[in-house]
Amino acid sequence: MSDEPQPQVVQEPVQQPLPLAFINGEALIEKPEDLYIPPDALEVILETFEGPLDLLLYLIRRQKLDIINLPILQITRQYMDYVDVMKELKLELAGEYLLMAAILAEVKSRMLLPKHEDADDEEEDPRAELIRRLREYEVVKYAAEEIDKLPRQQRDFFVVQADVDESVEPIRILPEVTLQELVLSFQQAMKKAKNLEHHHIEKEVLSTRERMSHILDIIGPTTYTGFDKLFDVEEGKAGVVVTFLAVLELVKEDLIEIVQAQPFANIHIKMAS
Amino acid sequence: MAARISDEQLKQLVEAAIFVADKPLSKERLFDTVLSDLKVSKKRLDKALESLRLDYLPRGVQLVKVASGYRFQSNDSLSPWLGRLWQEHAPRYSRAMLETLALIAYRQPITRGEIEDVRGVAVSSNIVKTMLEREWVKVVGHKEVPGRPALYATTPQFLNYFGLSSLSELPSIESLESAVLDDRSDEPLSFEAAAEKTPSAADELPNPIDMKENQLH
Amino acid sequence: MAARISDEQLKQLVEAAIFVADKPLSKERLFDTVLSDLKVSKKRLDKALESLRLDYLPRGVQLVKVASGYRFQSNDSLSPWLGRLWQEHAPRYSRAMLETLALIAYRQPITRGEIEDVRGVAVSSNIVKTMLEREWVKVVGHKEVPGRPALYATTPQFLNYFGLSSLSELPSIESLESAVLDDRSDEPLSFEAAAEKTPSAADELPNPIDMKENQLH
Repeated sequence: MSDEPQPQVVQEPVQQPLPLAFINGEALIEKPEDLYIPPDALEVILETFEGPLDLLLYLIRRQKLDIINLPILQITRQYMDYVDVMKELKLELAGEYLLMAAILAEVKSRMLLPKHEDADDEEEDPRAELIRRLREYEVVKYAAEEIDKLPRQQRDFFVVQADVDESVEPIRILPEVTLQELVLSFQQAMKKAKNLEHHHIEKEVLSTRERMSHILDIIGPTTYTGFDKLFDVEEGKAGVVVTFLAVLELVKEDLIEIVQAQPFANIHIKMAS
Repeated sequence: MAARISDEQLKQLVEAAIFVADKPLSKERLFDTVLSDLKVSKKRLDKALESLRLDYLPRGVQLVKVASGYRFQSNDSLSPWLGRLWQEHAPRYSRAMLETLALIAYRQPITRGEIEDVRGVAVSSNIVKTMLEREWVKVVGHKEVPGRPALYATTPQFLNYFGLSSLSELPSIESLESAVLDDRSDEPLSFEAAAEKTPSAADELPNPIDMKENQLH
Repeated sequence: MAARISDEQLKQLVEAAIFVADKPLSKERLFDTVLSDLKVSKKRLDKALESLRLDYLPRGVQLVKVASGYRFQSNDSLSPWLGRLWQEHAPRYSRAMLETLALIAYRQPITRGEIEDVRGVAVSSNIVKTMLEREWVKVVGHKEVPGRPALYATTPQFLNYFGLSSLSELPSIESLESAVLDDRSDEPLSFEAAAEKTPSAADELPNPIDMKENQLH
């Protein structure tokens, strides 16, 4: 807090500043801090800082200073002034601000140390880490501003949705079944039946059973169907045999009735009633 | 206020407003909201709406007027495809379902009672309903026994699904037993294992034997 | 299966699908849903999408590609009026939130501690929670250091919200760095100036309502 103009002189050889920076530096030392703080907006402004790095950047940019040639002494003093004001205004002062104050004080004290002659390895500038952080943060801050400027949903554009016509119905995808699953399932059912042992499953010609279904399907429940309608000449003899066997099986199982009005008349069949 | 706006801009604004609104937009609401600071007569709005309606006639969505206002909705001709956006997978078929289906396929025409006799457990109505809905089985008649139970048989859709031209192409149980049981005699015929197979696995089944010998037991 | 469809029908179907879907539709999803039964090549779909994009250029809504697919959105220039359809204005985001978001976007995957290191202040849990709830960021893993802190990354929803199709559409970090070094060294970061910034691009339209964001209050 007790910077005299003198430390500035120590700083000069280190950074070989542009005259402008020096002029600025001098002006800053002479002028009171309220040059940078519009009194009415003070509280508002203080509350808007996003942390110590933000405040430091503000101080630097406000005075058109160069981060690379960070004038640590004047910046430290101004920073502490702000921190004092924040304390006075009883703003909730995050610990980070005090941490930064300590860092600044440390950098400052290292800057004030006399330089060693044997600085072959170019002793690292005590400000280097702080400068790196400030530049890094400034890029992030700028990136955030750029993101804020991007066109944004519900501010710069609105997402469009049309309604579906009422005839649109969700499609239900039915499960796949493989032939193998089907066969294995039949086998399993048969095994169970064997275990139950009370049900005798007889050998049956599958094609006959299929034909039985077919016949039941084509004959109406009430009307009579001509026997000849059941046969398809294109199937040949084998087809006739299968159909005939199916009809016999259906009769045997009492599923159909066969009616013949008189010998050699047309045979009709109907569902059993 | 009441700024001017060109006919083109008016159309764009009304179009976008109807599209972005979460419910149909009436003309009143258009005037109260997006058009409130603009010099637009009722007649001009009508013209813009009609022009929009015509613009969209050849498109995939249409401007329609419903009770509460204007909205865009999809062409009804596209509905069969659009439904796929909300497609849902029905759960896998249960073992009971598959055994029932298999019994209907191999033992048709068959009653529910007969299926229950073989399986030793009741067949739920749901199972039968699902099969009927999928049009894999149908009722082909009623057995003349007390209660006249329905007789179930498979359908041409069933054959199509499994790529069969007739039931005689169903693998015979005899050939299957020798092929499957011998090779995997100590591996249980778990349904889960079968279910994981790709549908093409059916191709690897032994060739169906000749129709005349194609017997079940 | 695989029915044919004319180019006109394809355009209509894709158009309607993108309009009625409740989120952006990727080409993959189009193929999996509305196009699943149709014979459509990737090239034809691309052509249809491009043709649609051009069709809508002069209209009030535009076909845009964002991170998770295609969607229609209103023209930026219409926002000042369209905003009146809703009671609330678009939310403003604090600098803390935007800076945190920027760090996650540019440095992902990143831990909260790393964000705090760069910003020099603690990141409030609320900010992280809000961004997770909005699905702008997600936890993609944990850093193998003591405490195994969560690693955050941005999501497609983040890009969708800002109308971007990929992270590469964000200003490049190099351009940001050089902008900060060159242009801004003599531009004081004055609060007054920032407060007066008008981010809205809708200058040519009369009377934009005040949806602008003052950045610093």
